[in-house]
Amino acid sequence: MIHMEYYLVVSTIMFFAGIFGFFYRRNLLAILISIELILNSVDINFAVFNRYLFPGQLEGFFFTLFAIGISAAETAVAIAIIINIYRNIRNIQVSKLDKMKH
Amino acid sequence: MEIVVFYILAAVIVVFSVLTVTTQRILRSATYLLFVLFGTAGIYFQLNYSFLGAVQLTIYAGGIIVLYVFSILLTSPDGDKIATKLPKSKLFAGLVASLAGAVLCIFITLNHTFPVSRFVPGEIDMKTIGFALLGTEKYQYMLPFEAISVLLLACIIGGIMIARKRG
Amino acid sequence: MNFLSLFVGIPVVMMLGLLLAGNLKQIRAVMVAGATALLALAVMLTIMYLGERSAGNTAQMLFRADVLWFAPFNIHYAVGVDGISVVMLLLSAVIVFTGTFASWRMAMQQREYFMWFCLLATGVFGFFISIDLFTMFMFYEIALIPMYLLIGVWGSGRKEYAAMKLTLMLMGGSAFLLVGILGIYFHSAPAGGTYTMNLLEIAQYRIPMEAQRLFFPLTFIGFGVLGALFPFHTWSPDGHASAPTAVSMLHAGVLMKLGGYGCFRVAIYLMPEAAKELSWIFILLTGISVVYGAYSAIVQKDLKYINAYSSVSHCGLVLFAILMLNQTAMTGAVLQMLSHGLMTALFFALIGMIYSRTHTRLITEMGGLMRVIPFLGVGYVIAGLASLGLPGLSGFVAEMTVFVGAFEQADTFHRVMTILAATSIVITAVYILRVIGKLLYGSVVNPAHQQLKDATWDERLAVIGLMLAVAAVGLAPLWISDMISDSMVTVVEQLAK
Amino acid sequence: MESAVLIFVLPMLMFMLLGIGGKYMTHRTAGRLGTLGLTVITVLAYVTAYRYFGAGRSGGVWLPQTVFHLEWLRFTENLQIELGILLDPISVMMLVVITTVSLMVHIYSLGYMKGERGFQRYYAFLSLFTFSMLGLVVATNIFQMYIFWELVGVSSYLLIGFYYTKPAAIAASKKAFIVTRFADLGFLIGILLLSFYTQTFNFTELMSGNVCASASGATFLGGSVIAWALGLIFVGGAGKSAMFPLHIWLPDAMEGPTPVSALIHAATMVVAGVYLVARLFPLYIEAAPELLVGIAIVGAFTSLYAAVVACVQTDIKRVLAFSTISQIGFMMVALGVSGMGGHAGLGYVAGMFHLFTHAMFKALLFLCAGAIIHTIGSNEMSAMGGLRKYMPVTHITFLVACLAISGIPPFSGFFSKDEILTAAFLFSPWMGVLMSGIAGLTAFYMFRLYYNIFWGAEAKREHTPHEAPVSMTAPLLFLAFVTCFAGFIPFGNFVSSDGVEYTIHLDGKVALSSVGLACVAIGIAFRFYRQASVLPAKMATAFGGFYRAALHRFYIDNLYLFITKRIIFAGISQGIAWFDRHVIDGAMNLTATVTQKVAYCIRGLQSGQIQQYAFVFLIGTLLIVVWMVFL
Repeated sequence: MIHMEYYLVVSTIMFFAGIFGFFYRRNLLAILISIELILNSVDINFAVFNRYLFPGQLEGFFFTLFAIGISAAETAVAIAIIINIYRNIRNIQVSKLDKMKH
Repeated sequence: MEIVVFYILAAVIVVFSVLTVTTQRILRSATYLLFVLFGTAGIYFQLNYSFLGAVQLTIYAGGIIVLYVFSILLTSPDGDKIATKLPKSKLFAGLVASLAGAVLCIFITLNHTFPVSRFVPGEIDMKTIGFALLGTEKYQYMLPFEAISVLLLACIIGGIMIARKRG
Repeated sequence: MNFLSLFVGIPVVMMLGLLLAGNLKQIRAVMVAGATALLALAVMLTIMYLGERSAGNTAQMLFRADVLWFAPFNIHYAVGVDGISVVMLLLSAVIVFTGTFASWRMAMQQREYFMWFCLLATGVFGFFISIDLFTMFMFYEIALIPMYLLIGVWGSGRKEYAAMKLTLMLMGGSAFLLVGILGIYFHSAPAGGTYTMNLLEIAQYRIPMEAQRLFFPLTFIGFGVLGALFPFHTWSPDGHASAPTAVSMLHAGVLMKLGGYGCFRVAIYLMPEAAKELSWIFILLTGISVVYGAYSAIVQKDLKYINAYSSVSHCGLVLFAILMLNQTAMTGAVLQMLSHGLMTALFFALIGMIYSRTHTRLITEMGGLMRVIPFLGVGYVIAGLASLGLPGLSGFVAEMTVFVGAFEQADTFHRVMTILAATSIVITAVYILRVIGKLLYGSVVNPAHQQLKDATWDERLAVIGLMLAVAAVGLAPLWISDMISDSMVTVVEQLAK
Repeated sequence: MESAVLIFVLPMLMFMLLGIGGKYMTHRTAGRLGTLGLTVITVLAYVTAYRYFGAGRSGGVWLPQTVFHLEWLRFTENLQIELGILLDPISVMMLVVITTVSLMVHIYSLGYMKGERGFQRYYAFLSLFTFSMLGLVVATNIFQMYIFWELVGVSSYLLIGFYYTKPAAIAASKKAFIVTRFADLGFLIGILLLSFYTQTFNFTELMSGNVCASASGATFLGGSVIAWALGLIFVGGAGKSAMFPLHIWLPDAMEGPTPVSALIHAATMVVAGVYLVARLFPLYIEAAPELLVGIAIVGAFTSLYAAVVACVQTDIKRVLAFSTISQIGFMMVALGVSGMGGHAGLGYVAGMFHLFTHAMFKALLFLCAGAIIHTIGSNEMSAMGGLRKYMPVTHITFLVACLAISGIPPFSGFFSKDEILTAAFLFSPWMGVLMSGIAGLTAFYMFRLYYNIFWGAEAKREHTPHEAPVSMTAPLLFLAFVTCFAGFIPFGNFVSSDGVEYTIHLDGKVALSSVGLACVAIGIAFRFYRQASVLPAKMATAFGGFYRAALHRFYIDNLYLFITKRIIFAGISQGIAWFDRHVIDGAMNLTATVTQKVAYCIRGLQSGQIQQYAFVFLIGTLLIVVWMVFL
């Protein structure tokens, strides 16, 4: 028997690994990857809660499903933007992205 | 058996998550992410959500990671190497904040008394999923489904618009 | 809808027309048609107003209309005119009309320019016809905003700085004003009825003294900023210097009058007790304005700066007269608004025309222009003489009414301040004659100026139109002064309560 | 009498016509049109005078008549400005004087200004001036007077600055306007004060006698308010009439065309101040007799000052200008020493009489000077000399005028001046002696002028001088004729302080002494200037410092320059302008700068770095969680 909390602990670690990456990395793609981690950990939580606490229902399941779909869309757009930026300034370091500020 | 599998999965996820965000090379980072995603898929299978696991594998591991790899190759072969290093203080602050967050979260999770939780095995068959997805009644998800399809369409168009070369 | 709304409607229609206009010719056609319509409307209003009055209609405001447009705060679109608003509307119409011709040869983006111009006109006209505080305030803001763009885009010199400064200072004023208006609103029903924004209804009640003490200065300063009240006048020199010709005209000619009119209509009329109690502070400030502006003007080198400081002085006299709180002086204040509006518009029009020829506004770089461009020269002399209060031109009538009125206050403080203000007529003569002597007389300083062309037909039209108005007020002031004076009675009664 | 309205309206129409339409006329048309218009006006003025005096007295006095009035502006129920025509002896006399001199100047200018650029403008301005001056003298109320007072000021400004490309003319016109404007401020405040306490502008009501009673209570610094008001009004009059120390504009005003100097700065406008005092004379007598003494003293001092300065000037127009100032001083003295009615009122009669005769002979002098300048092309005495051979008519007429101003019988000046002296002796012997002395000085400097111009050594000239054309000599002859015989007009019959007939008697002693003094003065001038002589130079060195001071007009101008340029312009104005730009505007800019600085400081928080935001967000969330869970 695996306790629900085990899953939660794993996902929490993953979540904060993502957050740390989000702070730490300076590359846009790396930041995006960190976001994927965060999303994934949340997905796990949804699935786990659904399975353990509300076994008769499907909300968590579907939420995860939709989240995967949306994250795919988000990634696609983000990567398109990143490529476009790269084309314009030959760099994707966040510290260089300050053109719109001025 | 299950416990063993879970520990292996958990170890994979934790180790590779940390590696994903700490490695200096962006391509490795993507690769480690792939492993994390595999691990997540494994957890879905373990929870008896085979469909979800399959989706995870195909869309994430199959689709998104490929997208990442391509864009990494397209943008910066040198990856993070030339990235400006963060000041130590910021790194430390981020680390401390994240760790504190993690500790706090875990602490809460472990201390919280959830309602009676038990693992009820059993697959959800495709028919149920299909009906739920395309039904319009309570606990059926026609509307979000359509909304997401529109969103995807918009993203496709948007992606093309943004990424295409300007004449 | 009654016909006063046409004053707001016509500029709006003009804007639509400009949107549809295809080329410069059509743009001009729209502007001329619209401006003429406005002028005709204003003249018609004057005639109808006088007709009504002579027919014995003694209501305080004529041609009223009232539409509720925002129920939660009881805000109405309430319009109506008395003699004072009629005069102001007439002034605005004349200046919009002549301003159109003064910007006939605007070099770029005429459509946008004229659209903002019309929006400004909408605000101005709307302000003068409104008798609902909030609607009034709204039109006031409508009139202010286009200023920023008109100066910032079509101006010259340090236009961004000037536009920003002007807008920020005036907006700062409106912040005071908004607080003041809300204050009045929330004290408009002391007995516990529904609050109202309607000027006439508020005037029926007596706003509690503590509230008056607080909100009178707020309102007065709020409007006073626009009326170039010392020390909040510094937007004026920079703003005028950078603004394009017609905008300077409209701004100094009409917009600054919004300040005086507002002070009078809102601050004094609604809060008479506080006005009586606190007037001395503002008399001091306006007295300083009058003399200070005049002295500053003596040493300026830029024509527009001279005029801007002169406006500070003259508009100071408007506020000064209002604060004398008696019928004659306040009539004089309105006359002074009218007179200053006309002659300063004439000044700015001429300065713009001279600038467009010589490309400089520094009097040290010009000289002897009378021989080269006699029409503009004569126009300038006439404007100057009007400004220094020559009998037969508008300035004299206004100043004399103000001084006679101010002398009705017999205590030493008022006497001293009045005499101080009266010294400005000498100083005015000094700076006006200095400019005329340097700019127009003498021999031509810059050889390139020998080839200048005199005024074109559109410029002549603008200048002659304003000159006629100045002379008309100056030669036959009685009817206009009576019209104002009659409407002043209610205010005086309010003060006597 | 209604024709008087035309006197009022016609010049205005002429001004409009010539001012607007002048551009499209030839010089000839404009000039003739202007002159014709003025001829009509002159005739009308004479007709009015004839009918007014022809109608006879009623009740022993000349009654004032208001023949026309129009409400122009209403301040309050009581105070309203009317435009009207008030006919009484002095206004009728002024009508005659103004139109006569103006007509002469119009005719004269046809020749003098021939070919000048702006000829039409010149005539337009002359019409404007005539209009304003007529409006001033017929004013029914003090505010109307003020209105036209300002208008004559502006027409004087325009005419002095007629040669607007000449820097000296520009400066002179500006100076004239500003100095008189400054004085007018006093006038205005005086009017305001007076009207506030009496609640009327109207002359007739002001004179009615109950005015002072109504305002007797109000005092200010020890004097009654009415007296203060009258004093301030006199300041206005002093400015226009160039009384010391407000006289500085008049000598400079000679930069204008000479006929203008004759009309405005000798005959008509400059006596407006005298006219003003005469107009309000009953009020002065009633409310502030002590003020009249002050007026007399100011007049006497001015007269002395100007006479001394006139003795050393070399520019002939300036000599005449100072002479004018001096003569106006005489008139002021006459009014100042006068009482009311009968023999006590002799000064009033004398002042008005002198105003009349002075207008004629001083206009004549200026017009002669104009003829001389016209042919010589210079104002300096040194360029003249020996002109009597070339300009006989000018010579004779100038001599007549000189004799008149010196007070030699039977010329008109003798009679009027003699009465002033008599009145002065009546007032106080000191005043009489002083004024007699000044009269002697007058004779001296006039004949100095005369001998220097027409006798003495001839200067080298490029071409021989010639007599002026008929259009110029005809007015000279006419004015000389008037100067010869005007003295015999029974003036007291028409004008007297209380309107009752007053017959003038010559006071033998005074007449004899003054004529004697004048003869002596003429003799000295003859000895000094008849032929080139070293005596004047000797005198100049003997007086040394005094001579130089007089030559520089006792440095009054320099003082004014110092006050205006150094103190007002450089000190106050520059100071205020600096204050405005740096302190007031600086404060506004400082507010803006501070706002901006603060914005820059807190801008770091809005770095635009999503990671930073996320970090802050996380910390915040953690803190909230900690707070909610543990506290």
